[in-house]
Amino acid sequence: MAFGVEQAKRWMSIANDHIQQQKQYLTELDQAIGDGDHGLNMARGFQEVVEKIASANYEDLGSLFKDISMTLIAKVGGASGPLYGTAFLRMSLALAGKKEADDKELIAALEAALDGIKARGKANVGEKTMVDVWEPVMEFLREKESLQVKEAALLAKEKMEHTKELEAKKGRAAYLGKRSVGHIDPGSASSHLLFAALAEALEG
Amino acid sequence: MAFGVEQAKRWMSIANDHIQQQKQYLTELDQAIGDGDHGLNMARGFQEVVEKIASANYEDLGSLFKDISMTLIAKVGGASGPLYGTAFLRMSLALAGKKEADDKELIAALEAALDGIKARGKANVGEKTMVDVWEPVMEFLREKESLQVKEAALLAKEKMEHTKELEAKKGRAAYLGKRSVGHIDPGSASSHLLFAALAEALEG
Amino acid sequence: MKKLINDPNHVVNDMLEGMAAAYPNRLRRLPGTNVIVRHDAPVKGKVGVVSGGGSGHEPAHAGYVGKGMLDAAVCGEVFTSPTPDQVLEAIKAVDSGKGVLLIIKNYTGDVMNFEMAAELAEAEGINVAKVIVNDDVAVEDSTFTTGRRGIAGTVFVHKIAGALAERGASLEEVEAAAKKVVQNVRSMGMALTPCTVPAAGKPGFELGENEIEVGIGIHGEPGIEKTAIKTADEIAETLLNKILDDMKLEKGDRVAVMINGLGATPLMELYIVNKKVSEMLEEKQIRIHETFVGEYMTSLEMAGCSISLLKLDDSLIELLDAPADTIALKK
Amino acid sequence: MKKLINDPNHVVNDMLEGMAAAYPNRLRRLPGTNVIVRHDAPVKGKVGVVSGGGSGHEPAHAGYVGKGMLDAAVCGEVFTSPTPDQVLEAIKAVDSGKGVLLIIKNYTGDVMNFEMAAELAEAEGINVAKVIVNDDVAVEDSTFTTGRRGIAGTVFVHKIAGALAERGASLEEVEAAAKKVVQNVRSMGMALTPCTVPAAGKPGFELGENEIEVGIGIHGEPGIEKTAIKTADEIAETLLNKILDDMKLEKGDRVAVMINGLGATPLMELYIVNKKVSEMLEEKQIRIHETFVGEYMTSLEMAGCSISLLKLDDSLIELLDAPADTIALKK
Ligand SMILES: Nc1ncnc2c1ncn2[C@@H]1O[C@H](COP(=O)(O)OP(=O)(O)O)[C@@H](O)[C@H]1O
Ligand SMILES: Nc1ncnc2c1ncn2[C@@H]1O[C@H](COP(=O)(O)OP(=O)(O)O)[C@@H](O)[C@H]1O
Ligand SMILES: [Mg+2]
Ligand SMILES: [Mg+2]
Ligand SMILES: [Mg+2]
Ligand SMILES: [Mg+2]
Repeated sequence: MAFGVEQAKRWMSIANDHIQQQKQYLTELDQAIGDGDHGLNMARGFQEVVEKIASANYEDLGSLFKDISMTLIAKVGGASGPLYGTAFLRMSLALAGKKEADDKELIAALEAALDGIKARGKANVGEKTMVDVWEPVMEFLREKESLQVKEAALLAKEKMEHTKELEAKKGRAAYLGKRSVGHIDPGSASSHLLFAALAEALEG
Repeated sequence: MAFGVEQAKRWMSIANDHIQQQKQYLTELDQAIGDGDHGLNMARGFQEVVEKIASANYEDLGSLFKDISMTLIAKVGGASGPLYGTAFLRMSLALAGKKEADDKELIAALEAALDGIKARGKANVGEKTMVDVWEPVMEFLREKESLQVKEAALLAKEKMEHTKELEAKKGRAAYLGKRSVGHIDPGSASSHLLFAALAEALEG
Repeated sequence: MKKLINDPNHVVNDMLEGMAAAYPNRLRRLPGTNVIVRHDAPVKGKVGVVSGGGSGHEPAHAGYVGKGMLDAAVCGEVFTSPTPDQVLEAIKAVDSGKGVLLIIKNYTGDVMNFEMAAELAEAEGINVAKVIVNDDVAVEDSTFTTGRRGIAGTVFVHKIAGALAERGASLEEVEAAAKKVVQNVRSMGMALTPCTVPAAGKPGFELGENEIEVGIGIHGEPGIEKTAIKTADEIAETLLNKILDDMKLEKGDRVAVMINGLGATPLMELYIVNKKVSEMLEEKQIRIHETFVGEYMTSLEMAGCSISLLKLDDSLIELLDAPADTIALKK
Repeated sequence: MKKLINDPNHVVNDMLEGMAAAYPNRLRRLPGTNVIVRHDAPVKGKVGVVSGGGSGHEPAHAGYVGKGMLDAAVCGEVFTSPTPDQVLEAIKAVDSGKGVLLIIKNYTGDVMNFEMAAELAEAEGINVAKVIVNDDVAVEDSTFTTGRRGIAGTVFVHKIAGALAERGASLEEVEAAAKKVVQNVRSMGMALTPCTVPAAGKPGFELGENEIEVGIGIHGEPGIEKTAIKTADEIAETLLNKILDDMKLEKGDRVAVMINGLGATPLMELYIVNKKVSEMLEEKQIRIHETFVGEYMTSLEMAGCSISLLKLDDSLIELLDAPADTIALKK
């Protein structure tokens, strides 16, 4: 499966569509156990991303993901801004100079993104954050060694739903303690949207 | 009809009963076109009045009404405090030294009370204040030259209801302009209670 | 009704105790009264400046007691004018022999109670002057009616009369300065929500999710007109235009601006209102000497705001800029 | 949602314009940013002190920009941490060569964004130190979790770090003083009503007519526990006892007290809360050096309050008492 600048742009564009559509839903998830801005943050950031990358021409994936990263860092704010910003920054480093990435290279780049999220947020699996989606999804892809993006998206969905059962230990929901149980983590939901968009961009 | 210290005390006690019962109603009237404290003000003041005069012995009506007046002035506040306070102060002057008042004397004292209200508040008939009850009631009693208190109380009720149709020119309701039409003036309502209590104290 | 209170009938007392406990070096509560005075009252050689009214307008009026503003504030029950005996205690506590100015907001109750107190004080040989503030342009002005209300513009009267009194001016001078402020200050307010007098237990009026009251006072009473909700810009325009119609300012005139929150309005929204107000004044080439944004004269937990404009000249500017050291206004 | 706003998506910009227009002699907005700096920034020979966070906490943080407190405040979207590029602009604008202290409230987002900015600033050769405020005892403290939140006690950090910076102290000294405040300040809050983020359009949670949230933060999120409404005395007791459990004060210890309104609470109610707080402290023979009652760190139009206690020693007292000239805090 070829993953070049065009595919990457399509990924972002589909991701943005999902996020704009689910803006209210993401915000409601965040109102339940956070501060009710996750949908607003993500919608603001990804809208800027698609506008930014639409007009520009990119020689390689690295420079495209650099722009995506910088835009997210500067526009999202909150916790998700630095986290997703760092994720895409790590992807841009992993894909620097590459016009196209094969399965292995893209998986490695996504792996770097996960490492970035964990380095920035210092969260581990089970703490009710986006890591609870990213980590099992990357485990799956790492094992498969091929970009089974549809299965990855389904797994992301399942893991997102699983965050309902967790008690938050990191992020804003941690302040709620046990009251955080029973609600889906908003960042896990937006992470699911990213994996779903990737699947659609590559296979849809 | 004999009107002595006992009758006067009974008047206040019945008036207080009415006011405590109608506290909420008076406050609601004041919420509609004023600031929602008339029932609270009157209830606070008359409660103090009955407590104050219950224990004391009075040689004459003048000293009783002086105490009533001073208590109202110090406890009611708002517009109604100085108005009723001045009314009873004028009564105390009119009845100074008298152990009992006959019809003519009591009517003259009530007339003095009305003069006090008008001097203090500078309101005339038709401006949607307690004067719209007091003035016609006193006209009636003045004409009859006898204490037809039941009829006076009925007239007070009618005149109180009539204030509904007036546009306020004095007092807090004046700020509402035309929006004050359609509501009974709270001070007229409390004035009606005073005349009703007087009738009950003397005839009930 | 959800409030941070104990007994609805004792809110004023509880508040005054909490206030006196918070500022022992600034304020004293006169024992057995609801009067708050400067800790160093009476101040020698200084005209006493006394204001007050119903409670529920905090920080007005006790928040303005201190150097350069009020010597005493008389605190009535919630939205109820204080009684003459209380006002008299305040007058006596602050009079140093130079006389006392009463700053009264134009409400029948306040005017009558303060007047009765003035009469009692005069009878005790104290020189008393009165100034009645009626800055609210929402209400039609007329000598045949109660006339205009006093609202947030009153704080400018406190500031300027207080500053002049602090300099040792005579009662006549302080009174004249206060009257000059009254002649030059105009205000108008609006509400997004009503408020609830604790002892009444329910709101003074009701407003739909898309309604506002325009021309509101500060006692939880309905305004002049109920209208549909508008943008902050439109609301600022409505209020400011009504004020400007009444004031007739000219290019180059200098003003002080107050954007006053009524109790529950986030400061954020007051700044948003000020954005439009400052733009409009700039467009009209009216010079803003100073802007006050915050809660100066509230109406319990009412959401909404009022705008006040004070037209300034050199002497008013000097007094407005003079030092003040009170809880709610420091310079 | 009824608010005095124009477009819900532009409230922060509108607010900052209105604020800059109100205080042209005090503040400047850095062009193209949501950063408010002292009009005279960078101040020569002085460590820069920068704070910030999401908007909606007004007067925090821009209200504390000025002599003796902050050099800059970085204003994020409502309840959303500002981004690193904005924080970087603030750092660059206030650095006079002596370095910059970042005062960060302990939220994952704030910490990460400010840290990223610090890294960028260091890369540009600016010396940056950070202090993370976590005064909220409602949340269990643990190194395995996010830890405690920073709430109203942060204002004491601004005051004391700012006072020391104003005296020309080094970055290390200013940082140490700020950390000392963090170690000695504890807070806890409660809410009577939720609040509504303008762009979200509906309240963050719901509360029945007889319910309150205890252990609330300042971002419209639910608290630790929902309970039945209680009296002001009981609520004060709950909050203060939780704070005292954590602080372990002794007889004769000196404290500063802050009774902070969350946005829609009438000042009257805050004084009523202070009545109980001052009584309890007196009973425990803890000496109150100063009491702050008002809105210092709000949560839009949330009704409720927080209580903060800062344990003082001579050096903290000196810095707390030092002059400050900001919009929201003057000394
Ligand atoms: N330390 C962390 N590590 C990983 N993800 C985190 C961390 N903290 C928060 N998150 C994610 O960020 C999401 C919240 O993002 P958002 O609402 O935009 O920011 P904020 O919490 O600052 O308001 C959470 O749902 C969670 O998935
Ligand atoms: N100038 C006046 N003359 C006569 N009565 C008046 C005058 N102003 C007000 N009142 C009466 O006082 C009543 C209101 O009393 P109250 O609510 O206790 O005081 P306030 O208006 O100060 O809150 C009005 O309903 C009216 O009858
Ligand atoms: Mg959030
Ligand atoms: Mg009334
Ligand atoms: Mg009243
Ligand atoms: Mg946020």
